[in-house]
Amino acid sequence: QDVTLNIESWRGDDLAIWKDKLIPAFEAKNPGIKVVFAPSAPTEYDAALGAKLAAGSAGDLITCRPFDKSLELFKKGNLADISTLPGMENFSDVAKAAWQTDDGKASFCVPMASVIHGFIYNKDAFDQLGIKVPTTNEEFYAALDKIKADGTYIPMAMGTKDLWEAATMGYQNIGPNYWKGEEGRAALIKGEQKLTDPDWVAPYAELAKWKDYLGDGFEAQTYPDSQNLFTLGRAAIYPAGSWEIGLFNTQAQFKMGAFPPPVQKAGDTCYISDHTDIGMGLNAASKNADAAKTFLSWVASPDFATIYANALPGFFSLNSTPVKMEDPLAQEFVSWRDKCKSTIRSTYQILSRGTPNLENETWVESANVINGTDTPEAAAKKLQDGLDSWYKPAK
Amino acid sequence: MGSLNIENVKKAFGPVEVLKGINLEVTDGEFVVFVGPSGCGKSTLLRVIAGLEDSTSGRVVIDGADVSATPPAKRGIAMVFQTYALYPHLTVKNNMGLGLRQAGTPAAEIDRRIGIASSMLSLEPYLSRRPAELSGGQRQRVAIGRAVVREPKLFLFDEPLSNLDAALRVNTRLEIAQLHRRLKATMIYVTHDQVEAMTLADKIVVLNAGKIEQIGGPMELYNSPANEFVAGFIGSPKMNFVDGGRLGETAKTIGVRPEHLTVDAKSGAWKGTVVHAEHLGADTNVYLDCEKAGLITVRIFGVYNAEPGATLYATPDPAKTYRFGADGKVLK
Amino acid sequence: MGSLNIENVKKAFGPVEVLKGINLEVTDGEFVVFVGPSGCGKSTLLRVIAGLEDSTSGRVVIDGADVSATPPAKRGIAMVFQTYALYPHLTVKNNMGLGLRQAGTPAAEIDRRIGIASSMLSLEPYLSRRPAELSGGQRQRVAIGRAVVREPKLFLFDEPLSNLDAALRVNTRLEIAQLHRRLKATMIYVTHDQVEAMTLADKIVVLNAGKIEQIGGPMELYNSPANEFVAGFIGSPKMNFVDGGRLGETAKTIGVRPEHLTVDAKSGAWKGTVVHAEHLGADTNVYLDCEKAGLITVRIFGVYNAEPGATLYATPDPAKTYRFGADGKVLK
Amino acid sequence: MSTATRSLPRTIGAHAILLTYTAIALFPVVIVIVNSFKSRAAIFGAPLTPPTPKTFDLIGYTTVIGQGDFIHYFQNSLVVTVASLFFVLLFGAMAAFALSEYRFRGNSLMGLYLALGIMIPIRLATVAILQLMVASGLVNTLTALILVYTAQGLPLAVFILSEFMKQVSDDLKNAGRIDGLSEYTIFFRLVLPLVRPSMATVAVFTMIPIWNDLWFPLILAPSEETKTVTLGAQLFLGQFVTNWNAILAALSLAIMPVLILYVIFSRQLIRGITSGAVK
Amino acid sequence: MAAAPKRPFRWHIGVFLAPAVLVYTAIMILPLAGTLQLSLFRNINQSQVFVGLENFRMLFGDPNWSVNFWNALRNNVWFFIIHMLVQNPIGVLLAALLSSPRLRFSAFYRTAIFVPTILSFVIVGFAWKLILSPLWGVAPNLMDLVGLKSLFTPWLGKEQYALTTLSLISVWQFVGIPMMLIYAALLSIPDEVIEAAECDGITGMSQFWKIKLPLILPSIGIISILTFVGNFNAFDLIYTAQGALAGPNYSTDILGTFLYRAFFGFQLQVGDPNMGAAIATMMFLIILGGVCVYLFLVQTRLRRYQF
Ligand SMILES: Nc1ncnc2c1ncn2[C@@H]1O[C@H](COP(=O)(O)OP(=O)(O)OP(=O)(O)O)[C@@H](O)[C@H]1O
Ligand SMILES: Nc1ncnc2c1ncn2[C@@H]1O[C@H](COP(=O)(O)OP(=O)(O)OP(=O)(O)O)[C@@H](O)[C@H]1O
Ligand SMILES: [Mg+2]
Ligand SMILES: [Mg+2]
Repeated sequence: QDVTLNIESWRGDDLAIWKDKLIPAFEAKNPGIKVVFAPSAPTEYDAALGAKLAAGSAGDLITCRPFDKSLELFKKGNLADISTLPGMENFSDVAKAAWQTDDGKASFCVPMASVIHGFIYNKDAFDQLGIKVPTTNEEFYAALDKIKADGTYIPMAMGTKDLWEAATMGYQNIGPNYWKGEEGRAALIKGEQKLTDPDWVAPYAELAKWKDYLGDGFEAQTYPDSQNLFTLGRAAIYPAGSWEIGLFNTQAQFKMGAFPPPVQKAGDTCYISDHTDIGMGLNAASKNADAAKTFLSWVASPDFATIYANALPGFFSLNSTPVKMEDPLAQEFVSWRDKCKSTIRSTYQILSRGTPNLENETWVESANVINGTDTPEAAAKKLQDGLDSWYKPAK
Repeated sequence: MGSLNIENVKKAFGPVEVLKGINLEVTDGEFVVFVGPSGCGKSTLLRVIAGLEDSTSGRVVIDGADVSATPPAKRGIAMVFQTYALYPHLTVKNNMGLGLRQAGTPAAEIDRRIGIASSMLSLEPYLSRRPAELSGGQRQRVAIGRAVVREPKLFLFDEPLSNLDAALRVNTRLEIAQLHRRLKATMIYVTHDQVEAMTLADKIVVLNAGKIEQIGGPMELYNSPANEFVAGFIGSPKMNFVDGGRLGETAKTIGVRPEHLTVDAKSGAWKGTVVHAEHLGADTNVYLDCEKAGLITVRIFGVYNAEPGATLYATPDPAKTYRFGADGKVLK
Repeated sequence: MGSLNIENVKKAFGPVEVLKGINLEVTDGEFVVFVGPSGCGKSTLLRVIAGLEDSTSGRVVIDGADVSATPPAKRGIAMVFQTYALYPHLTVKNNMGLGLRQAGTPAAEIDRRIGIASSMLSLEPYLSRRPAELSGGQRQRVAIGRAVVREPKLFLFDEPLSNLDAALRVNTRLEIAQLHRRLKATMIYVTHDQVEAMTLADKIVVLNAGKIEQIGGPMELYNSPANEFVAGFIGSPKMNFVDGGRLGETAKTIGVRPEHLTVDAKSGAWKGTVVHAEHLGADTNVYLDCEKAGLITVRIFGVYNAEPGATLYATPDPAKTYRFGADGKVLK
Repeated sequence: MSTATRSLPRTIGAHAILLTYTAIALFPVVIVIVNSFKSRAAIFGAPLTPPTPKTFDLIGYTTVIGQGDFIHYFQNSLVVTVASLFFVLLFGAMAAFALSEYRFRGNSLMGLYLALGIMIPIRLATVAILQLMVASGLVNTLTALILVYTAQGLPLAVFILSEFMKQVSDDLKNAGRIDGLSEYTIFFRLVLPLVRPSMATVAVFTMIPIWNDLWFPLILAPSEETKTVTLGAQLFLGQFVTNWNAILAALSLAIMPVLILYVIFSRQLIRGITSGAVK
Repeated sequence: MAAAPKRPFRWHIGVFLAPAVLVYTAIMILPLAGTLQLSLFRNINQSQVFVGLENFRMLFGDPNWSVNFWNALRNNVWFFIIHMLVQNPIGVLLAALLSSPRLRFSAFYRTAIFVPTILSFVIVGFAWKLILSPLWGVAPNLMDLVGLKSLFTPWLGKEQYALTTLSLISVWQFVGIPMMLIYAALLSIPDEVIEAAECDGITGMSQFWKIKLPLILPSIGIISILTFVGNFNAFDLIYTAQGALAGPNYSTDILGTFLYRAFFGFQLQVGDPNMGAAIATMMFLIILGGVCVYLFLVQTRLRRYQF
């Protein structure tokens, strides 16, 4: 009797990859286990999953959001403890941190991938305008000015309508260079730094300057608009997450390159956001726990990592075993791991547990800053006030 | 089966008292006609009998049982509504057949009865039409047909012939009389038509402003009305009422029917001037302005030529004058 | 102002031809009564005149102008619908006043006219009621009132008095006649009531099955009907038709009105047996089964006692018999 | 009514207003449908132009057909919608009749109770409903959806229908009672046919949210066998990548059945259904 | 009907009510009641603890909640006002035009105007975002055609316009609902009453105001209350067009989106069913208040006419 495992996921995008590559690969090795990948729309995923878990009709395998969302599920007993799952040894502590209890004692999801922020640019446009890839802020703005002066291209493709684009591709993208990556993030959690400190306000000040380089009516520009604007060749620079690579490769008719967030001045250490983004856990109520564990172990294996990372360039494996990737743009992104210091997004761990929710507020404020409806200082103060209202860092 | 007792029934709509204590006994198989001026409560009384309207007080007893708690469907009645209340979405045939079908009457029997009713009412060509496609009179006939096919023990007719032409009216009237004899059903019939009332009724009930003025056989009411109201209401044209004082009588009012006055060009009791003459063919109504009696109507059989302005003398038949007291009651 | 010409108007509802080519001329200020059996097309013709229904062919000309494209509102008419069509949400007063208000009549004038109309129709106590709170006859009076207050040049009345009691009917009839004189308006009036037709009409139009049978003054129709249909339709009870052959006459049918027969217990033209006697008070209808003439009706003035089964002789007034040919036309 | 009752300027005015509004109503829809036949670059490059040979692209439709069994999804949607509609209309009309026709103690409270459902988004009750379905083994069946939609549609149906049923002439129902009809026959044979236009209205109002619902199919019946069209189309809404061609194609296709249902129901919107009943 | 002491029990009332009441109670009311009662509890260490009205105190006392709540309520009121002022009059107007007898193409118009109502929110959101987007040029080009280009702004992205714009989109989508209801109501007006009005000289607009409108007043009441209920429960359009955070800067946040975030959570925000239930309870009470006002004060006073 075959066992059928259902995977809950928000990654409808990956349906084809699972169906055509990953599942056949697994099923070939594990006869008797059938796997069904059943994604729901990303906007509904958390709510739907929560309901299904509560009522006991959720799938066996659960795709995990990083940090608190999954931690909450684990605390409720919906996710099984898989600390001892064969294969978990393939991951570094950093990689596992996103799906562990605060004390690090229990792991509940197998890390699958992280994403890296940076900028993708239109190489043809840069060549045509004679622009060198910027490494410092100065060069960055010089490049933008030049593109703007030329007028063929919109300097930068970003909109604030969807809010998260401003926060994730803007603030979290360039921020680590100012707050010094993990160092600043940890200090913030400890309460040693405040969001109103200059290091945290500075990225907002930069964002405020971006306004001039965005397309007309960027206030109403949505995320897909930005993607289209760039891939249709109408914009020169795209503040990106590495996940765009796959899509851009198929859609853009021009050569692309990527550069990490520019540093303040030449010679500064560079920091990148290398964010643990997706994992997979086991539904504690699964009736097929054994088969599911077999599957999870396979997910933790280098085999999976290789297929996954190559099928989805831009989702970088967290496996300790290095994965060989074919895509040049993906290689470019992952190469920054060696040059720069990695960090995760500042708001994800611990700080978004209360009300108001720091992450949500960061979205809103980042957009406000770019729209010019809030000054960087005002934005930072709002965020800090919100955080203060519930977050009492253990001294 | 089919007897009806109405015991002190009152009905008020809010502050308006419409029925002011009606007592009436109808024996099984009787044909009772309700007459009365427009708005006097005839329809309301029918609706109370049918159970469509609650009486404010009083009892309705059908066949010896108080039916206050019996729903209309269980009272074994058929009713022709003054407003017809046809089923607009059903054909004429189904309008008539619905009740029977509900009662589980066999299809053949239903068809038979609809056949009889529709030929009696000359509705055959319209059986598959809907009410909206019928003329006023045709609708009214459907309403009659719907009641008739059910052959219940108690019929309630609310002005069922008002929209029919004279010929059809006579026919239908005869058919109803025949139906009455055949079914031995009790019938309660509201009409404004004197001829209908006189010809159909075993008993006429004269209603006025929510009260019964008089109950009696048709000729009884015609010949011996209990009061001025009944005297004036039964008979058309209306009885002439003359101020008793002016005639030197002790009675407050003297009544004489137009048909009980004779006219003469030369001499008579009351001298008057012709105001207007109405030629109805079979008879003529002459309006006379009399010195002694005021404006009176005289009904003359056949064609009578009277020019307005001419002088005529009218003479009442002394055996057929009525004398009314100050309270309107007839003085014997 | 107020003349009306109907030129070869036809009207079909799908396959059913309801008006089969009507030609009629109505001069200004005339009072025309339409009579005809139920379903013959009277209401339809009124609706065509009003502009509520398109004629299939033919023209309606009001005051010399073809009004086919003129909306009802612009035709200067008022209509009393057979089904009343009152505004259910308005009080009696507003039902009557709405049209005037729309026309911008000053409030005082509106009140005055409503006052006149409602006193003429005895509606004063009900002015603030809504139609649902009125009796059938009261509703009908509101419908009349609504038309009357507008004082247009052309009135269309569709059986306006059918639900009124005799007294009220006489009154209202007189009021309408008066209104006619006062306004000098043209009136077209549908009725089934012989008395109304005879007394009101300048001209009666007899319709049958969508065609005009005869047009003429009331007494003209009564005295010289053009054909059997008109002869039978005008006059109530209906004219007796006797098979000419049985009487040894050349005419196909011999017609004699019930009121033109005299009865005698001893001798007469036609020997018959009394079948039934209807006592109407002022007169008596005796149904006789005659050896020669078949079943005939005799109308006798006053009370006449005739026991069913008794033998009576009926004699027609030879000056007042009608002779009809095989085609139904009167033979002169 | 006759032609004479129509005045030309007024007719022209009416057509002008209606045409204008029709344009406003259809323009965005046309944009969606036109663009569903174009390649992605053309959609965003020139959304206003109709597909040219160069930009004409059925990629959306081929993706939709290729991805999953859309015919089957349509069938599921149809079954769920029609079955729910049937129960909503039947039960809703019955309850509305009881509320509008009879005076009984607690009538208005019952009316209020039955209206509560439109005041709280039923989504909030998801967990409890899902638990109920899990307990009764109805998860991943169309029955579960039909039950939920029936419950969800009832309040509105009762609310609207009871208002319309109050307009049915009492004399008519009374004529039925006198005719010996039972209350049930009066309801089914007299009242229901006479409120046809409002039944059609309620049917349409009920059908749309059912057809377009994403949430309950996702929760109660996400399996391949029970997937509905809307849920199927949702596949193309990705986290970062939305396949607009496919979404537009899938949703354009999904308009058709509802539109057909709408046209069917709106034919019940007929004039003069009660004329000739009373005078 | 007859009110007599010994009236037989009217079973049929029960039979008519039973199916609806049973299904509705089991699948809607009980689960919803179960959810709403969560507002009196709070999750402390994974167990629900009864806290009385504490959640409500927090909702109104804690600025982190109350500011958002009042903001959402304010926006919602505006959302509702726009629907009442724009959607319903347009709906009534269209219905009135459509119901003119013998209007040609009326079935076409009726269907066309109703099409937006049958669309899913995904399409509506997509279409309008595309049209209003400053990037792809639909709206700017169209406005250019009529020389109004200078008036164009990215409406959906500006705090001061976004809510109004979305309300209008929602109006566009849902005009079909009042239109159809009023249309159905207009159809039930007997032809003869209208004919009488025609003869009386009451035509056109005054016919509408004086005859038709009073007769369909109960239906107007219904669409008003349905608009009220629908608007205060609205969620999907804002959610698909602006996201759960109802940007920019919460300017399009209405009670529905606020509730959704609280109840189901969003992004990193973990859903809080207890606070969610408290908000839902407040929404419920607001709507219930409105409905009660309607049912007991307005509806009972509306006159109905039987045809
Ligand atoms: N909509 C319709 N469709 C088909 N036939 C119709 C329609 N309306 C009326 N008729 C038919 O047309 C004929 C004439 O109707 P009309 O209402 O004019 O009669 P009428 O003379 O007024 O009769 P009544 O005295 O009974 O009111 C009738 O036989 C009727 O059945
Ligand atoms: N719902 C109501 N509210 C108030 N008064 C009413 C209501 N229904 C009827 N009436 C009044 O009750 C009285 C009697 O009405 P009913 O219908 O019984 O009269 P009727 O004798 O049938 O008259 P008609 O001969 O005109 O039909 C009338 O004066 C009428 O105005
Ligand atoms: Mg009456
Ligand atoms: Mg007629």
